[in-house]
Amino acid sequence: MQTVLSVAIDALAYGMVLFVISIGLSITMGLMRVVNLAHGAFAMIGGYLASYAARDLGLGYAAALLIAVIGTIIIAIPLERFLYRRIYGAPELTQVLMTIGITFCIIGIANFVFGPTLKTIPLPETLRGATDVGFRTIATHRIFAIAIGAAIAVLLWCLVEKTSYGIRLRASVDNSAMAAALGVRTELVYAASFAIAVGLAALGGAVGAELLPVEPYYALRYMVTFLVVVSIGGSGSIGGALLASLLLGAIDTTGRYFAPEYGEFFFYLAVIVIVAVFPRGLAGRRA
Amino acid sequence: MTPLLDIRSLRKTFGGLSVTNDVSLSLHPGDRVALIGPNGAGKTTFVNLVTGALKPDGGRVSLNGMDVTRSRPTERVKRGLVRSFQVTRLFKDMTPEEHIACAVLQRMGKAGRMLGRHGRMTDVMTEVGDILDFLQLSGIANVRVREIAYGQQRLLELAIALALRPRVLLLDEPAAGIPHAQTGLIEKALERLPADLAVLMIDHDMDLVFRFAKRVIVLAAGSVIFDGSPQAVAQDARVREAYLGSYAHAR
Amino acid sequence: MTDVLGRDRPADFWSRLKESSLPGALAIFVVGIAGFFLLPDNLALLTRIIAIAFLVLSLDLVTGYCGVATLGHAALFGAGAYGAGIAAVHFGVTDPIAMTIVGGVSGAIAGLVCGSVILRAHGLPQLVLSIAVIHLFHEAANKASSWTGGSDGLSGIMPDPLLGLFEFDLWGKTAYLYGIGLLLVVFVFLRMIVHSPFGLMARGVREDHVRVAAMGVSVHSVLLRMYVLSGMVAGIGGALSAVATQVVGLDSLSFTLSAQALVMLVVGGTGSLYGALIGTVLFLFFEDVVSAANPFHWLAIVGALLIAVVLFAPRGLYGTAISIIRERRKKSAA
Amino acid sequence: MIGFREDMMKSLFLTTVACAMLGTAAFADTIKVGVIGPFSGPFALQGKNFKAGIDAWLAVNGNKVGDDEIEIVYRDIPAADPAKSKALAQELVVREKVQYLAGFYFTPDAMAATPLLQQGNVPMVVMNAATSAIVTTSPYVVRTSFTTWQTTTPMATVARESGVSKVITLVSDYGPGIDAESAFKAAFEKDGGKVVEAIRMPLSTNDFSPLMQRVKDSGAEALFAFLPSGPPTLAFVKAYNDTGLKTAGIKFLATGDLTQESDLPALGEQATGLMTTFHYAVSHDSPENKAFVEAASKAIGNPAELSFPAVGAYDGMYVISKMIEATGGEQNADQAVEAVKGLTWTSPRGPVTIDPDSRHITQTIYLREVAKDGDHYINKEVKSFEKQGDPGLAHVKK
Repeated sequence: MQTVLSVAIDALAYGMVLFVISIGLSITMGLMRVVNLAHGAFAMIGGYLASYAARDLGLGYAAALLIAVIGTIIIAIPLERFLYRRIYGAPELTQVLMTIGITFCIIGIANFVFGPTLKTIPLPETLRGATDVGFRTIATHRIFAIAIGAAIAVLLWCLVEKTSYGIRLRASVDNSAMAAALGVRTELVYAASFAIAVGLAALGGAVGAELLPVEPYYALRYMVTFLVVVSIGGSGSIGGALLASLLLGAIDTTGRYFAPEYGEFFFYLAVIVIVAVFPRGLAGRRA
Repeated sequence: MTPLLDIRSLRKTFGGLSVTNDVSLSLHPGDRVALIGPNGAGKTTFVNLVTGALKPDGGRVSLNGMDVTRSRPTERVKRGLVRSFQVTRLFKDMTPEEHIACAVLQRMGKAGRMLGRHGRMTDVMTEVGDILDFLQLSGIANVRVREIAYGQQRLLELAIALALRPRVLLLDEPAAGIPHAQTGLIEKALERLPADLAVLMIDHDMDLVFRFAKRVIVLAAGSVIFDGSPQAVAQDARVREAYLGSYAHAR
Repeated sequence: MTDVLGRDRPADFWSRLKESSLPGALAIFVVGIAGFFLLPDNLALLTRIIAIAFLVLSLDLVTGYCGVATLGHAALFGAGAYGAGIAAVHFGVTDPIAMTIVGGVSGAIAGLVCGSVILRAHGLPQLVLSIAVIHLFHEAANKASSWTGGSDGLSGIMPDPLLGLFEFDLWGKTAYLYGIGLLLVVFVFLRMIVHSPFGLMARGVREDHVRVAAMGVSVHSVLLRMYVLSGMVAGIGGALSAVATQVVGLDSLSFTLSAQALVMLVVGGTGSLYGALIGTVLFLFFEDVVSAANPFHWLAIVGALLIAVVLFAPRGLYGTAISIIRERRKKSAA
Repeated sequence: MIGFREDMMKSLFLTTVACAMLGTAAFADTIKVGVIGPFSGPFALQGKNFKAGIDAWLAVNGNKVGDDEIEIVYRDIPAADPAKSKALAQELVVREKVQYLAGFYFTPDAMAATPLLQQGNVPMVVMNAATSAIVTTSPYVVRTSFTTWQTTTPMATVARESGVSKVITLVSDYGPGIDAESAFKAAFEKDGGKVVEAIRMPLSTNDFSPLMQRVKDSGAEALFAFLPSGPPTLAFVKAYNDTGLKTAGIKFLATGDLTQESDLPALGEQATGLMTTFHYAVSHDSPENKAFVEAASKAIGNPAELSFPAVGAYDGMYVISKMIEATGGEQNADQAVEAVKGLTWTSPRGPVTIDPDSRHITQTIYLREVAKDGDHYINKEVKSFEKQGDPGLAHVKK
């Protein structure tokens, strides 16, 4: 029982970190229909900015997270304006090519500017160390990550379902020509969504840095993991992404606990089974 | 005489909503039947059930005396049940000749050949040429589809269906989207369809229906509410109710 | 000249030539021989380019001709490489031609396995299936280290002299010429396939699989057969790589190689054998030159190249060139 | 037929060599050394260390050996890719006409190039790749780094001496990891200890908490770990701390890959007290090392990035310079390799010898403890095991 609980709590923490980083990708892929392989690169930029702010400028953790999000969005705006806008609606392979190109460039620049070593983001005293949760101890920062994940899920859901921006976004996605005819400025909606997606990536990159450390190759190293999460969840669905993150976190964690030698097999076989059973993702809509 | 296509008590529900409700009908060689009905009557679902794209919840579909209710769509095509599409589904980067060649090759069982070119198979090309000529498409045989006129695309849609030598042909709005001036081409083609072919045409265009069909079936809310001659259909009270009623309650 | 239908068909010498695979084969031959004499010191690179070209051609068969999205195609290449390597190291099959055949067969079997899994979904989920498959292959090869050498690589592959006459030596002449020969054979074979009735069906599947199914064609069987063919081609490339380098590493079964192959294909232009070849040659040459010039930051330059291709040649280099020529012709005809 | 061809090649070759000899009698030559390593991609840091080590050697000793000038030609291979390695090695030998091949971070890359050495008449100096078998694949291979067996084996003694009898091993599931597991197990069980569980974890593991949980459940007194240097080590060490293993008193033993100096700033406080065995610590206290660190820090730019591949490269350059000296700048692989067999010198890491039989480096392996020195962290040497050869050679499959 204790083992089960213990594995469960690890799974929850890992799943939430996956969720925080992947949800932004789910937005670009599901709502904007862009296969954005550069998503990890934005998460990495977020991590670097947070690390720079906290370590080199000596700012607080909260300020560092804020700088990471805002800074990454500022960096991403010209990219959206000059590069991404060219590939909205383009064939998937074209999008793959463009976003891989962007990723390569960002990796090269990060390597040049920050060097190839690992960067950490110093935690505030309250998040450091471990917390005893009764039957075992768990890193306090992981509890924080779980809370951030839950907060993001709720906020995003409210944003998409309850606000006028959400309505316009959904309209633009369903039929952008129609939405434009009705007076929705789809370009602005897309730009705003892109900014939100990038901001979430940056936040995820900074918060998740304890588990997925920041280094130049980050952008490619975890790309596949994020893609798998989004696709299993059914792109564009907040609930789906959450469910997929937790499920994949659980599969990964239990696999690693009970049969680490075959952890990789376990994980990818599960992915194949899930895709075969839910070809449109866990929360995918019928065509 | 056994009917070519025999449909008995076909049923389909989506989440409690009955979209095909106990539909029965049969087609014999030479039949020219039109299936009409107001929007949302379940015509598309009906076509999908007959061609096998959807599995029915109940009922039976027989082709030439053979039960095909559980057969795959491709199996039904091989047995002579062929459909055309309401929205043109053509290969934009391929030529009419290639489209028809696909169909002819498939029918002749040569589609899996990995050697040789269709252009050098005399039997295939003769037939492709005949069909192109029949529908007056020879002039654009080697032009990519994305570059030919919409009316011609509709003719090509018909040509593909004919190339499969169907015994039962389901035409889903064959003239949809064509400017009125050009429907003549389609009509002329329809008039010259092989005599022993059974045709079920689904359409809105009443002019076309009246000129083409010898028999009209009206579908409303998933049920057949009329099956009779074109002359009788306009007088039928239930048909008027279905059309006008549904328009009256239109959202 | 008129054909059996009595319709005018352009059947003069030149258009017949255009239809045949002769010009392509000739081009490969000429470029191949030119490479041999112009870059005699770089034959290993050229051989590697040829081996990868098989992989990209093979990817083009399923992605370009059938519209299957995959980021796991190196599984077929690696299967061929390991098949040939294991045959040589563990079973004493050291004749290069026999190794190539073993590679082709292993690739075809891998194609059957991968195809059966990957064809279960479409679009993004299909991409994810392919990623899962390549990771499983990679992990399986890592685990079976007594057969594959695991992460240290399968070494000790010693191919016999080709036809008993020509040794695979340091200068790599034999390996290169063997590669060119194989490429010629496979290219002509693939031209035949893509212009055959089967190839026609495959193109139909890419354009609209619902339409093809309505003709009575089993889409799944067309795709699966293409996957097996594709596996054979990739497997031959893998075997060539094993014969030429005498080592097989886990990288030949990696996601990275799969992604690279896809990038090369898209850079060249999908749906055309020429596009695949041009993409491979240009990309690898570019990479070689840039990474030799600046081994530390070349990745960013390659990234910039990819962005430039998307912006200025959205159908790939070959595809865009062809469509420009077409437009020109149309204008001059009008 | 073949014989004839070979003979012709050989005579042609000899003529060329003879001409070259005549040439050198009068003029100084430029001797090219081809270095293959990961200069971009996920292992760029290790490649950067190769370059720093080489640059440091050139800075200290100058780029001339006798009359001959050394020129380094770098080729990038971002991740293990033997086919590419072979192509690059061939290009270096045939086109760039390098007289020496060096570098090689990954085993398969080195393995791919060894078959070329004899025909190319080129010695290879392995500056990192750590699988024992490499030196057995060709008589022209010399290694100046270490092997996983070599650095791991003393750890078993350390464990036994500290009173540990039950150990759980946790290694990355790939060649070097399996080497480490086998080496530790062999030595530890010979000393009477017991490996209660041997866990292999996929290289792509990001979250190690569940594994630490298993360590806890296994009842072992110590954990022996092998992970390649790089990002996962950070999460690994964090998980060790956060799951309470440290407070529970379970000892952490590992090879130095896990605490390479460039990762220490990131590992920080978490890593203090970790015990590792390795052949080199940047903090090693000797005049040779001070000179090396000074030059290498300058070469790499950021001193915090300096770590063990640099010393392998630095000593590799020393070996190559001795080879050039012995051959007088002529291309003669046999003579060159023969000349460095048994070569003994004081490296920045301590006294070392090229073992004449295996051509692998015999060296001191140190037990180190991560400790704070001023405001940064170092691997503080606490014990040394002198004249360690490579025990892994006995296990190489023939």
